[in-house]
Amino acid sequence: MEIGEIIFWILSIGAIASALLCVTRQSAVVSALMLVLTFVCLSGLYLTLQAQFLAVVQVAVYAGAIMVLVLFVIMLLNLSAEEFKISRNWKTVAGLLATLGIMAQILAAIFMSSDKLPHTIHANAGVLGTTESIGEMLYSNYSFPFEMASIILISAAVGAIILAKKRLV
Amino acid sequence: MTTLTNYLAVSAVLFIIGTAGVLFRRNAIIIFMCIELMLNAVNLTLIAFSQFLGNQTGQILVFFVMTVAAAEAAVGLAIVIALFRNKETVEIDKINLLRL
Amino acid sequence: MGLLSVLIFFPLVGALAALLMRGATAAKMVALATALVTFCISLVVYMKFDSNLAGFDMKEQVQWVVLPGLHLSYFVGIDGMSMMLVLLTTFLMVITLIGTWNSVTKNVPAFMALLLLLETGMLGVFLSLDLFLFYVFWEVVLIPMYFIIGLWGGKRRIYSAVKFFIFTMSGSLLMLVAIIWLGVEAGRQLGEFTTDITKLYQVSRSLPIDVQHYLFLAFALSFAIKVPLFPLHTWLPDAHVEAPTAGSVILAGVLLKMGTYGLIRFNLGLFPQASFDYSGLMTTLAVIGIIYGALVAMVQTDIKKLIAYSSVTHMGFIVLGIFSMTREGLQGAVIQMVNHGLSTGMLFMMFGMMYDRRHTREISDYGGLARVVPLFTVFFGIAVFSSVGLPGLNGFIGEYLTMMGAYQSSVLNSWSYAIFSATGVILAAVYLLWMYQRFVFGRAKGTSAAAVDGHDHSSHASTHSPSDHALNDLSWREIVAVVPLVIFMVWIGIRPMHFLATSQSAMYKLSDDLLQQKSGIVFPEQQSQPSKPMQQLPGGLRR
Amino acid sequence: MPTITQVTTTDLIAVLPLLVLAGTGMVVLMWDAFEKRPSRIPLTLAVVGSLGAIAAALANIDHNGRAFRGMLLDSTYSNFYAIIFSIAAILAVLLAERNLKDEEVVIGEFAGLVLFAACGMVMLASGMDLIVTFLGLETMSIAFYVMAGLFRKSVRSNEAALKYFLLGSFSAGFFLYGIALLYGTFGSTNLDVMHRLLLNPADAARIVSTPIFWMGTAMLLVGFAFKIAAFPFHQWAPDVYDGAPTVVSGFMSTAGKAAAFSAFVLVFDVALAPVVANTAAQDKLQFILCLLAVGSMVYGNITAIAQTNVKRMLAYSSIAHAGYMLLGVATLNAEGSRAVAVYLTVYTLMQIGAFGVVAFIEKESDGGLFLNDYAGLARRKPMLAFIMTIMMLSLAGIPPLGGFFGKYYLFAAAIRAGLTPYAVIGVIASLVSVYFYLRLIVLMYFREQGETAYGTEIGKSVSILPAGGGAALAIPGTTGAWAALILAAVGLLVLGVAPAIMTGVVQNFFVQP
Repeated sequence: MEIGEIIFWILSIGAIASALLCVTRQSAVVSALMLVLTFVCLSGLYLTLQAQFLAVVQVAVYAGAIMVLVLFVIMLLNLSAEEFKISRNWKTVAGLLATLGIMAQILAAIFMSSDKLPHTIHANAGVLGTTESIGEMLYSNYSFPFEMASIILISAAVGAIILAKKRLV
Repeated sequence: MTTLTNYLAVSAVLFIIGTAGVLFRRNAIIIFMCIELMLNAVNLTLIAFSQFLGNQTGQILVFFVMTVAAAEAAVGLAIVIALFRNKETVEIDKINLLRL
Repeated sequence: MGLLSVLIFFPLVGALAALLMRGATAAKMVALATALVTFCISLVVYMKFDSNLAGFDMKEQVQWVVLPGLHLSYFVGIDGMSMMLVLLTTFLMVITLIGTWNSVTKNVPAFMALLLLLETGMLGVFLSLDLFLFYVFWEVVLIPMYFIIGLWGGKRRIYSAVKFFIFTMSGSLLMLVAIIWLGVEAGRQLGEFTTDITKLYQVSRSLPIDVQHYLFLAFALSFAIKVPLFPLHTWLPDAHVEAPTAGSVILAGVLLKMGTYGLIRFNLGLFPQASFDYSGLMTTLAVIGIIYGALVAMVQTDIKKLIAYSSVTHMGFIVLGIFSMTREGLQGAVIQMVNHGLSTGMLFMMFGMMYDRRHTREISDYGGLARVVPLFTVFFGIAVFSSVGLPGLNGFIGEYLTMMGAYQSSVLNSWSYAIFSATGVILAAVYLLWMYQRFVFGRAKGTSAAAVDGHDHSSHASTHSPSDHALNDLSWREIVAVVPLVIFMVWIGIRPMHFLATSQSAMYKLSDDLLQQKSGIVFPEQQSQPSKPMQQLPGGLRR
Repeated sequence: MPTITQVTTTDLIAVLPLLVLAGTGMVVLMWDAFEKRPSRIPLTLAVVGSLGAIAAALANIDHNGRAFRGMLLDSTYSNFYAIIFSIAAILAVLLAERNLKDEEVVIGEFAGLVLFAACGMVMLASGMDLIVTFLGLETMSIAFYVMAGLFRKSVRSNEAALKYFLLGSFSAGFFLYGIALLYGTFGSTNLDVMHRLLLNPADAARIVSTPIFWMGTAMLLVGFAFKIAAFPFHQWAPDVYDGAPTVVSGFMSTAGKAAAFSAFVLVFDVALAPVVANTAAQDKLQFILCLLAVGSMVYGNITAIAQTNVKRMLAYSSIAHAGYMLLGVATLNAEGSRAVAVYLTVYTLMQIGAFGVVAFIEKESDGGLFLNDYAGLARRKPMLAFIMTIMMLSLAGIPPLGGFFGKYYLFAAAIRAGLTPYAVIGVIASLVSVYFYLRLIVLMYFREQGETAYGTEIGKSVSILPAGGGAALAIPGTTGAWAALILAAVGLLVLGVAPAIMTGVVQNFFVQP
């Protein structure tokens, strides 16, 4: 097993384990921290894929901005630890089975498609993942969506103010 | 050498963990975090495809997904705060209208 | 804009004008004027109409929606059968307005507007030559009738209105599917989606037989509900009983004919083979309806309900005539449509006049009217006799022809239909005459009479209704409304050829086509003497 | 290396409707931020902006091409939908003044959000790249989340917003996963590229036999089904439409659904349409779509009968209408997509009109959401009752109103595509719908205040004001609302009598450049 593969498995198992912990922990704060850990592991996986720009943005945006905001809200609202017990009624069991079924289907689809998909990372991958090439792409072919993203951000900003401001009008 | 299938499988597992979290958790903020987990799983798929196919579109899409996630976080948390002000809870079972 | 379009849409203009009127009288005058003008227009159409033409006359076609996959046109035209029904519609509308002048008191402009809207819808149904347009008018009829029953009806008006709406709608939606299906098939065969029936006549006969069966059933269901054919008749007594007088008259007089009209025009016209295959079923249901309607009518205590069930019987004769597919049967069906419109319409209207005076529908609340209101008694009697089918009046002609058609029919190939339906005629005589006897003879009843007799009739007769003793006889207005009806009843009874001639070539052609289709050969006897059986009618009657 | 290029004039002209909407949205928000006195100017600006967008779309309506390097569709299709969205925005803004005034909502903020949502919708209808589709969906949804929670003091509104937000983002996750898997199979997110690949037999065979293609299609389908509220992904719709401000519900359930459908059609009936060449694959796709359609039609209509709350009734009926339109999508051909567009046009008018009337009544009787509050409305408010009747009859599909023609066209398309059994089910389902649409008419016209529709008790009445009490009050801000209602009603009549107005336009859909 070469080194790249070992790193991949460590990061993957780390991501999955921390994701599981995030979903199952009672305390919202612990969940949030576990999610941050997942994001960091994912960032590492992006690096193994030679997507340097996104790896950095992943840490900055998700771990740095979004999760800090979430933690901030959790602290602000001073949420008590949620009581997390899986109620053992048929609905839960059925839901769990359905979820596992979907997972099995997706995994089966992925493994059955593997012969139709490329097996090795593309030769250009290192170039494609750089900030420079992504920036050029954004300002050329994808200039329209890039500009339109500003509308999402402005309506989100305005919306957040409308919803969360204390004084009416 | 790690294959594309490996990356896709990891991402599928993460996606399903997120889905299960949305379905089984009761706390709005934790559900929101699970949704973020789902989006991240998709991001991994996109980047893996992008780098194996040698096509940049996937990474561009990930960039936009991150933008959208930030916007959603702002709006979602504002909604949570607004609800908390009126109702003093963000647990879904205690919100009678919501029967997820 | 051609004459037929003017005829169809003039009432709509009148409806808008009536809606804008402030006062009740003004609205009524506008409505009456509109109805009169419409009647005159229909007379002009009658003058110009060429009754020797077997196909459609005065066709007007305007492209409405033109798409590669969808070709709809505004296409109207007239043939002998529609001519008769158009005249019946415009004529009855005038009579109804005069006859029920004072019976509606609230929201008069809206009522008049709805009646006129109804007229537009009915004329549109009879004149459309495009199935899509036909469907549109078919549904346009539904809405005003729903509101007329629901807003101005009796105690259970909402139940009746909703039942009427849902029943009719359920049939017509399946018809809609059948229409689209036919259009799509036309698209396959002719290269363009069309619902033009003159084109569909060619398309429909080459369809696979099972498809023809499905389509036939979809159309037949819709029309059978409207006719109404047993066992789909249950909406009819409710709707008739609860509707205001004008609504009942139009409902019985014209609306029911939309069903039989559709059966002739579309079921027989489009699907001859399926019509043969299902003629046994349809006629059996018709005969059951004839006898069942008569039996149920016999035990009714409510006069409007009794008349309603008598409609089931009469409409059964029409369906019988239609599915005999003989010349006599079809001609009888057409004339019977007119007869039923006149006689049942008159029964409803005259009873409505009485109801406005007494406010009760129970037969047992009436009695001895003959002495108090002789004019009413005479005219009501004529209507009853016409409905019974007394020779010399119109009802006889229609029933005789349909039964003769059923007897001779090579399609039905059994005399039993004619025999059983004849039972219905006898039963009709029984219940109608019995009702008439209890209604006009015997001892006068009412509040004052009740006081004398010591019986309690207060539950039926309110303080506003005078007793039978103090009733006013028919006013001039009412006589004006009734006399034209009587004239036509007698006229049709004595000189049926004046009326039969109009629809003769259309119906003969249809019947010949059908029988030709059935046997694959042309009947030499009918070919050589195209119009002989009808010309021999007086002799035939004696036969 | 791609070179950074100038945006061409053609590109700018193509996105003119979008630019006008976005620009007006900014201006409205700016006005609101700096001008504190309440005025009608933001509303007027929003209406003028939407009219401008309509004008721009009309000017572009004959175009047939791509803009921004194949990113955007600039054709009759996208411009037709842009007009629908702008009309919906105008109606929503006009109705808003009356509906939102007392709730201390800053009207300008609402108008701005409506315009931004409309931007997202235009992106959905013109996105030829799944990236644009995704961004459009999110732009629209984020504006909707905020709008649903606009009554900040109302717990119901908060809950609606939260539920919509959580389920909306959840479905966005599925949608995105679908995009990712399709991207993996096609190597591109561009719909034109997908279309071309599927037209090539060798590529098509490879793609159709790849399991992740089907998984991706299914995920996309789930995402769309959530957005159009199709059974069984509909659970959010009744709660959200009920809890959100009425005008917002009207806007979301019409324009929002229309936008989701416009992208749905682009993805399934245009990009993936060549799959039809492969019979087995076509059957698979068609069967799933028909299943969704039938489920929505039957479930929506039957459940609507049991509702006692008008907004919930309209919500369930909107699920049923999504089912009818899914039948159009299931045809997988251009004919079906035309029928969907035509149906969406009339659906937008009638549904927003119905919600508009509800908004009126709601204000009048302080509550007014229960069916029984409509008893005797024809006597108290004849004009409102009349407009509501037109909406109900049109929703029930009765000629000569627009709803009938739309349904006719849809079922015709379905039958032409060989989906006759499903069309028959649709017809039967719409018969069921007649029952509850009629119930409202019965209440308004045939019953007195305080009575129930069909004699049985169907929910408690919460009316507080005595009969005619509300009518005496002169309520400000009604001019615009009346204009909107009359516009919708007249529109339905005109489109019913002269459907050629729409059908003439939709004929030019989907001509490949």
